[in-house]
Amino acid sequence: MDTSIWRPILYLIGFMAFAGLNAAYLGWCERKGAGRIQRRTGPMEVGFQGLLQPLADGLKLMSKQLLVPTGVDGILFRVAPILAMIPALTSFAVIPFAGNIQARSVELSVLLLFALASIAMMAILLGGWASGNKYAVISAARSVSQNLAYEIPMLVTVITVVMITGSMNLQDIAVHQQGGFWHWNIFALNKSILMPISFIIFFICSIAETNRAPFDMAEAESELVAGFMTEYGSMGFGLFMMGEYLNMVVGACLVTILFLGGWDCPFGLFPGVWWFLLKIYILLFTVIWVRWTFPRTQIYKLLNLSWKILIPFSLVNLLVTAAFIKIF
Amino acid sequence: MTVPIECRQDETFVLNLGPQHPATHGVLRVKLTLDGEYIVEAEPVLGYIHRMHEKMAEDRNFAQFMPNTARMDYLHALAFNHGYCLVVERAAGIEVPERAEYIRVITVELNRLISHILWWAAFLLDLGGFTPLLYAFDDREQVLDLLERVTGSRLTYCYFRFGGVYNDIDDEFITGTYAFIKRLRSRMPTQYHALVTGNIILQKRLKGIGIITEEQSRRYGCTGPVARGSGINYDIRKNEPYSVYPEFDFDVPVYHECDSMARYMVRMDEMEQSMRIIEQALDKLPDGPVKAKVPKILKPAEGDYWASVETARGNLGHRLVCDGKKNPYKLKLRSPTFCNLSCFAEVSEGMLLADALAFMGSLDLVIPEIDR
Amino acid sequence: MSEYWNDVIGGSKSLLIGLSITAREFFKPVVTEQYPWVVPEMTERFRGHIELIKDEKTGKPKCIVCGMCMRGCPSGCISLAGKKPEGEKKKALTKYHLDFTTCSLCGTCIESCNFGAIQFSKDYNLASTRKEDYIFDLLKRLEEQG
Amino acid sequence: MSIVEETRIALLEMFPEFAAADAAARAAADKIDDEMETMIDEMDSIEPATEGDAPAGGDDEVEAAEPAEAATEPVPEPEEPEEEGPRENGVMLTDHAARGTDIDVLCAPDQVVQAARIMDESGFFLEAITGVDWIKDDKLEVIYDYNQYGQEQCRVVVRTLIPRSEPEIPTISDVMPSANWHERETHDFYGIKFIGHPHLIPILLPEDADFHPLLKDFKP
Repeated sequence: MDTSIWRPILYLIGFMAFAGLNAAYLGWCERKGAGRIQRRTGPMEVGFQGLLQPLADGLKLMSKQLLVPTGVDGILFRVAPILAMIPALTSFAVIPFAGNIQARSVELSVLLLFALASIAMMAILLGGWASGNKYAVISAARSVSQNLAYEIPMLVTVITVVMITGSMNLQDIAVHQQGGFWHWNIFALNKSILMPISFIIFFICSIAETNRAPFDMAEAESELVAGFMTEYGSMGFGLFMMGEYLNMVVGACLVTILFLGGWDCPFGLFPGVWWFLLKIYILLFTVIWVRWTFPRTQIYKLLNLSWKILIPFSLVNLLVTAAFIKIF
Repeated sequence: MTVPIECRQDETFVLNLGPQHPATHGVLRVKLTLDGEYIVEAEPVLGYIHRMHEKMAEDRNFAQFMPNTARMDYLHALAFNHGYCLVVERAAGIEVPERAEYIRVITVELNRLISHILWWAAFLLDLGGFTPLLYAFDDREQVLDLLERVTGSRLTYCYFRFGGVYNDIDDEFITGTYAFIKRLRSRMPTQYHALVTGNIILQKRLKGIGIITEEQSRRYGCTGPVARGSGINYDIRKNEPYSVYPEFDFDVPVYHECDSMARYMVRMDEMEQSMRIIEQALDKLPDGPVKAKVPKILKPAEGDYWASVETARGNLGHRLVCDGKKNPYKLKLRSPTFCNLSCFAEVSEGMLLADALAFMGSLDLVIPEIDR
Repeated sequence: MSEYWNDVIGGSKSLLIGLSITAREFFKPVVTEQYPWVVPEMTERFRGHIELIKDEKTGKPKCIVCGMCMRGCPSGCISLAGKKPEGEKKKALTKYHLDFTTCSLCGTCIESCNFGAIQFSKDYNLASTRKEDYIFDLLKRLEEQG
Repeated sequence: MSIVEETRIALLEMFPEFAAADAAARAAADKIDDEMETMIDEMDSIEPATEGDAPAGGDDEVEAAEPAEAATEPVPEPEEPEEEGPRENGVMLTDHAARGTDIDVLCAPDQVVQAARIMDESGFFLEAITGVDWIKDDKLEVIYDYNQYGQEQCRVVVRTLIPRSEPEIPTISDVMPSANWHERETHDFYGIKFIGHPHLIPILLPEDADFHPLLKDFKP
């Protein structure tokens, strides 16, 4: 790996651009996707097929004043949206898009990603708390309990993967799965027959972790108005939205690397970054698809799902995998 | 109810849900005292869209009050038309031609159908499902087009007249209605039941939530789908038949679970029954005039009269007190949701905020009708 | 325990069914009308605001200034005036104002008109920021229509 | 026995003087409803005489109500404007097709609680409470509509007259919780004070409203 100072910087700029484009255009994709599912057209007016809509929205948000209501904690209120955005951006530094496209290969990159994901949750907590709004405070409380419940099955599932590959480096994990879809962790039935289920568990958890519907209790517009974002306008709101989409992208990248073989082609042909992008966009589309299909869960039902179904299943999977590794 | 908002000794806090809140479908305000997310006390505060229709009735003559009736329940405006017509016809002794009665039933049932469809859509929106709303609007739009053909308006109909209806229906309306029923029947199992009713998330959110027992339902005077979801077989169309309803074969869906899911199922089944009524009415539609000869200025005899109709939300009663003059001496509107909502405070006690909103959605509130 | 497995397996199945339905809808054509580009046609009975009808023979409004519409209106939004031109028997309409801000489109005026002199117009896309724009001078409108 | 008949007998409990006579009449012979009506009318005339034997009433309010009833009784008589003459307290059957109601009860203001209790015990629910302002007679009429969920139709109207200058009437909200809101609404519109109501603040009118729009002398 090249250790010159320019390489990470160039890569970072590239990833920033990638992240920025994703944050803007995932919103467009979501609106178009929702429109098609609901048999509407979605945005059509600004540019061809509404392609310039994100730009227009961004301009509108930026031209607005960031209102800081009286009675809020000024510093936290301003910091929270930035805090929602930064960890997601930082995460891209360690994600390997292909064998040679990675800003920095960190040995404990899996751990780093989860640490950063927890900071994103802190942003919601702080934003909700600092707003001094009752809806926002309820939302913050919900968000914390939800994240606590979901990180356990998520981490247990990751431990399973780490046990199989024997590394906590995302690059190594992806390399370990090269050579066709039968090598992917999702189909690693020789390691543990429950791997497809742990893929589903991990995917559900990553949706819950990013506060996406049907697990968007923190936002819950019909109950909590807009949850932690109630008091935010202009780019404060914009950053939260971008942070949400970026977290989605990071989640999709993680799922791809941990379970779907990273940049590997299903049939062993032309592995490369395009396979990686294809996989994450399929996953992102699924997330959007899920959001526009289901009603919202209720917070306690969600905790039930986590504690009664996801955690037992992931623990069983962990034990089975450990047994398989020990025996074979 | 009387505890001041400040200086609470316990850990509770007051949350003002509304008057502008996405889940209250209008301008209902609910003062919630919460302990965490648990509701300690709920007090609905009404009157934000109160327009004193009863006073307006006293100032106008009988026919002039007609447009007001549509402005109360904007989702089932024709039933309010119907209820008011019934009470005035009862007072003035007006006979309605049979064809007019059939047209009334057809349009009222179509209106009930879209009222339930829109309730379903809005309820799913409360629960965070957005897509069903658009599917429902797709269907609703078909009916609105049909009703626009005959009544001329799309939401606040003023179609009924004393002794009949404003104008006749045409063949295109009849074929269009048959086509719509066929279409809705084909969409019902997928877009409605498979996508939503069978969904595990919805089932988990509604089952066992918001239980109104049969006794509570009676003590609070609940009617309509709320009562029928509590196991009470009560439908004005059957219990106190009016118009030509006795001539149709339809069932009153009753569920005994008493929870939000039961009320949901009652409404879903009622849509099917409404379609049955419409089909039968269209099949049997007699020929004849659609409006009886009625003097322009009515002067009913002294006395008081009551007439009830079944709206999509329950028993709508009109009490008309006449003193022999050309305007009502007193018109009392008994709106169904006013009574249905009154049980909210008792039932929602101890519920979670999210559940309480699901429960509130299942009551099918139309605020202008509560506030009148 | 069986309930638990029912929830897990039946629940997952219901979710998959839901996803399959929305996926099918995804590939169906859109049903919405692109309003400013596609303008809907109003039905025959559509109730816009009222307008006067011209008498084809004389070219004047059919209205005979009886004032029944004015008296029948529940909200009192019609005001009209007429005077007898010299040498004619009938009154001629000189003013017909509709205060559309209070009109509820009930059709009582049209019903009460025994001469078929007013009808619903088909105008629906009315928008303005000023209240005065909704006090329509229907006589002028009739003249403008030609 | 039809539900209308059962309810009528239950309601007669409020008027013990008729109840005794009614029971006697029923025991004597099976009469059709119309004749019952005439019987009641006859009983009306002998009401003061039978006032003494009021033992049957299941409630202590009966005793309290009796003197009040007797006291208020003569007052409305000369003032009632209805052409069929003044109506006296009692239970009356009405034609459902013509009126929309089946039983019409006129009682003294104090008796409404007892009426509500009887209705509650018979499984009725409260449909509405409203008032009517008879400004010419200087009276306010309070009307309670009861209905039941049974398949047979039976709608009961309980009405009472209170003086306009002192519009007070006991609350029935502790018997029927649904009356809570209906009474608040009636208080809003007519200014009728429901004695003992737990929370008599405006419900539909603004919180600070001190006017009662449905009174006939209300000027906006």
